[in-house]
Amino acid sequence: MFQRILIANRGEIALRIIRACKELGIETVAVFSEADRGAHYLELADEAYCIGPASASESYLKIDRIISAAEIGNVQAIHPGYGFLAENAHFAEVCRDSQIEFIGPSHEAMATLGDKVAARKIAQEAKVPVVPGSQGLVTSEEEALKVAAEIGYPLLIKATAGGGGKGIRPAMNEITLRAELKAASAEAEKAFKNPGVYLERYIQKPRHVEVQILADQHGNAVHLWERDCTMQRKHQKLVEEAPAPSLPQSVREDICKAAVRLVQTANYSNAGTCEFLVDEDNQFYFIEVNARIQVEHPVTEMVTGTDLIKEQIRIAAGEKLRLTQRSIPCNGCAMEIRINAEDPENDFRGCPGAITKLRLPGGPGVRFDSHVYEGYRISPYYDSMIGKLIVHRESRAEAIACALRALDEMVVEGVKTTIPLAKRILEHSTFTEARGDTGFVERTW
Amino acid sequence: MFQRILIANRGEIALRIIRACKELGIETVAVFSEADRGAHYLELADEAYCIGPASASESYLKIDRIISAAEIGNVQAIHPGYGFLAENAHFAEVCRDSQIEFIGPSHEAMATLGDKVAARKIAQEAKVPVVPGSQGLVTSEEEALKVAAEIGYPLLIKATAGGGGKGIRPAMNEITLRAELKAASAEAEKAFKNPGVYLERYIQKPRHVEVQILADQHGNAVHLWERDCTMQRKHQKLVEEAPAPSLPQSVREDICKAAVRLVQTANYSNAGTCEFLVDEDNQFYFIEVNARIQVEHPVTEMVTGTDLIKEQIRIAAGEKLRLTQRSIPCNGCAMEIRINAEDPENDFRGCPGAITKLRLPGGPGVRFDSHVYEGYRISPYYDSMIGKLIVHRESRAEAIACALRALDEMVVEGVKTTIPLAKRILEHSTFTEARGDTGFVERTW
Amino acid sequence: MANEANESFDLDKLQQLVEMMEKHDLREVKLSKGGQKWILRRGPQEVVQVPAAMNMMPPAAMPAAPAQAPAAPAAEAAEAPAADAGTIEIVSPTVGTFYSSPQPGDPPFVKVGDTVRADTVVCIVEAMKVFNQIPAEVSGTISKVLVNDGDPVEFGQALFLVKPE
Amino acid sequence: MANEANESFDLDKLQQLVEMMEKHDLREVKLSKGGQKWILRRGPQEVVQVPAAMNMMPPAAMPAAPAQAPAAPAAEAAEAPAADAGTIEIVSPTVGTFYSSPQPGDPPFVKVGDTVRADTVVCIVEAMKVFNQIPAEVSGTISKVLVNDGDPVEFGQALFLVKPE
Repeated sequence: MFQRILIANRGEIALRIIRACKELGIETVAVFSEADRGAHYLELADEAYCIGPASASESYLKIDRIISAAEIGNVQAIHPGYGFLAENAHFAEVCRDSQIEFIGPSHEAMATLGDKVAARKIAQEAKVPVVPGSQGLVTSEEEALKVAAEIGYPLLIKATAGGGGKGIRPAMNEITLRAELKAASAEAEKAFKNPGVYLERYIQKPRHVEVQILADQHGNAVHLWERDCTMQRKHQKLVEEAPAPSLPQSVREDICKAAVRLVQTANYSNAGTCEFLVDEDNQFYFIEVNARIQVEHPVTEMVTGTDLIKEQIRIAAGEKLRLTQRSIPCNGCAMEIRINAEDPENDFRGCPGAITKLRLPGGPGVRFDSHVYEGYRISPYYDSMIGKLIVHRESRAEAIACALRALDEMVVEGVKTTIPLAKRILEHSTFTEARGDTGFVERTW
Repeated sequence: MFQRILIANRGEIALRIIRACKELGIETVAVFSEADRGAHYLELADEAYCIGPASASESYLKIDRIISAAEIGNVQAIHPGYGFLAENAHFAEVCRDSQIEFIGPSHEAMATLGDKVAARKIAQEAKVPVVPGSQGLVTSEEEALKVAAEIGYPLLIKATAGGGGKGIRPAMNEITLRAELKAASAEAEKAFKNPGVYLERYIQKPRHVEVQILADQHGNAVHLWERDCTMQRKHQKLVEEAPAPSLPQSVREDICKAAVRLVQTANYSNAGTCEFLVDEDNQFYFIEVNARIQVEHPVTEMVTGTDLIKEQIRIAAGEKLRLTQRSIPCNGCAMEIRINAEDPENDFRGCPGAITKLRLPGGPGVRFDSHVYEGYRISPYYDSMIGKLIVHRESRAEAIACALRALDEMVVEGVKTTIPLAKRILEHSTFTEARGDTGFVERTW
Repeated sequence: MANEANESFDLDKLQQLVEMMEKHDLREVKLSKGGQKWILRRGPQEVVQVPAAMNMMPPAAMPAAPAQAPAAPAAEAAEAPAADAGTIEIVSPTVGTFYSSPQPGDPPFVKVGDTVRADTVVCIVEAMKVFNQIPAEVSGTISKVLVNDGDPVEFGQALFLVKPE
Repeated sequence: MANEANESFDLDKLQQLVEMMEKHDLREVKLSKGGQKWILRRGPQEVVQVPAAMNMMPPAAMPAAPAQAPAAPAAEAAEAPAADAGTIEIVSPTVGTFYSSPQPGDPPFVKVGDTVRADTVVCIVEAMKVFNQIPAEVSGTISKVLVNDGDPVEFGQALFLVKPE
């Protein structure tokens, strides 16, 4: 096992990793930008090094400075957390070239799964359903119509160079397909300097379901059941829960097994998440793998009674999985509510500033993961999440009630937060009856 | 089920009950003394009534004022919490005479178990071992010697009117017994105006083990396993944990079954705790029943996954137990560390005053139950407990590590606390190796 | 309430005092300062009384409201200004239901403009079926009735304003 | 550090400024006030530079110590007083290992009393096997060497004190 780990991240997840290491008796080396100097969580690390100015590109994304901090800090491994360099295969490779273990998958697996087309191929190889679509680009109208006939309408015309919801046009039937195809290609040329487009079935009113997996370096892989992250706004998750409500048990088991097949086919190790879309007929389609620990990992920790960060470290240290599939329960219901310093009145713009007053929720069923405190100054340089409220109760109804009473207990002054929106979601019948789709929040508020 | 409950208590436990009620959709009426006016937890109740000045005897112990608050508050039941009127059989009776359900056992059972001699009789009836001793008072030296020969040395001469460690003399053999007997009786006469003394075996280096039970009003009773509360100072518990370490599985099961037999024999209902002493040979002896919820109940909640306050309310509402003995697990290890505003340098005197800075622990495995916050003023009128840190991890070693890292995260300024003592206990080999007895803390610090 | 905040150093004083008493195990302390008087006693049945101030207690807020009031030990109330300059409050000695008249339909014990003596019964506060007759404990003229017949009242809640003689 | 705490209203100013920039989508703001200068830029590669102040940054505390410093955006360092009146600090441009001489055993690049020009190499900071030669970036006389050969140094940590010409 490692004696000393560097944490190449900041804020909530840096603190989360420090906590896991302290419980494992592992020393920690933190790195920080000048914007984070003096943050309380840095006091909890055994060492802390300033690696650059506030701008992430000059600090938390600066590979050479992180590696040399690891060298003077004399660590055996680096935990990247999420975001920043967590899914940067090059960084993972540089770490290992420097004889420092990267706590995550092999850079080869990371690189492969990071590539849309390659990941889709692996999924198909593993007999995991993907969103029906053209094999690669469609070059002619005839081809497009032929493919469209196979995958069926409605469908989406997607720019291969697009992403983040950009460069996408729906086609409801042959006529619109004909009309849109050229336009889409021209638009793609203009926007991305690449006219390439492909076709994909348009999944209507989908739910977002993802499966947490753990795989060791000895070929063993297990799933830790699924999470539902359907409550999102502009692809930003707001509320996550486990188990996924309104998902038939047989589908739950199929989707979880599919995720295990996929990561084994990809020779993936460490913690990871397979993301799926689930349509109104409970058909599921693989989207992508998140090759890192995720913000919402505590939801899975609560229902399975595991500590995913500790497992990540054990796996990276070469240990065999301690968990067998049959030994992993899914007890009760857990939910995570992300609390961001954002102004709902002002299109959810970030609200940097000092927290002048803070009262945290507590009591049974409540876990709160946060690096902030009264007097903490939220810097404008990084993401706006100031904390995660995690609740765990016997039933979904009790979990919702627990989350609401915990939010009632919370007081945050000095900055605007998403707490009011979270309450509205938790109280809305569409949520309590689990009838929502990924568009619900944007349509409703 | 009740629609509205009055909470006849303050501070941490009042907040705990409010939280349970909110999750059950039950409205709460809080009462408060002028010393507690403006406390944050009162904002979380649906109504709050001032019932008197700071002095408990004029407020929280004032039965008529609490009942009339219940009447104008229009509640169907009263939860007494712990301390104050929680084990006052008269109060329980007055509540029920006023058509307000008292959330606790019948006042008859409470009265019986409140009487040392009666409780001992019931225990013997239920075939639950009690500390060997004389049946009632010993009146002559001959009788004393005869009884002593049966129960064996060393033994204790106890004044029947004594209590709280007062009026007790050890006798190591016949000679000292002869010598001490008259002296003890004379002392008792002088101190308590009652010369009556009885004999009891002197249990050396005992551990304090207690069993949590739940019984409904339909004759069903279950145990929720045991807690070890051996870490105490002047009969004040400092650290509690479940399961009891260093107790053979067969003894665990025997002691838990004994507790169930005892409460069933006493026609006891609602939540309760049977306290035992366990000697170096793992023999256990019944001491007393606590006919209320206890400060350390969260430890049991964590390992069994139950909410004891909710169960208390359901039972008082006449519901049948939802739990069957076989369905009650004991997962992992949970510990509670009581954090008191006391000055260890000054014989643990209470430290009233304002909390000028407060940072709470968080993250996985951590639950924090407290009514205080930055700026809260600890009044000199009530007990000095400002919070309870509860940790729950897979193993005892991890629970200890988790508790220590959580205490490291805590910052309390403005008042002195028992946090430093708690850390010393958690780090001491006698505790980590579970070799302690109830005298350990006082002998060591 | 605002000026209480400013005067909160008095709370610290009280705090110090109580701690001093604990430390040196004092049984009793009496202080008088300007119009107010503090009597603190420790031991078996410790009480904090604020005789001079008792009648000047601010109206105890109704449900939920008390929460907004600042946390403070009893004596702090001594700081609170009378709701109405030059008047004194008659406060409820217990929690219960307020009745303005002996029987439903009867005329009220007192109305605005009536003069009262210390022993004049001004209302009834019912607690647990016991009908407590509340004396004015001050002589003067009723200038305001602060609660309605049948209202629930808290301990220390103001019931009447009296313009003293 | 104490006086920073007192001057914390300046932090609020910076905060306001940053928010103002965001609100009105300003790309750049330059302020000079007394001896200090703020340049703030927003957009694609947003950076906060404090040229006048950069060399006046306080020595970045070693392990654990940084935590004691107050939380503050970079520009806050502008407030920090120079470790030594009338001197300027040469700070490390990266995190790594400090070497005072070109080779083990060689004489150091500079010692106290030496005069340096902006381009004078004063030391090496090794990061990832790369030996970065650090120029003085100021002309004057070395008045103090703040770290020892082989010490680990942070970004922004003071290495030398220079008395400017």
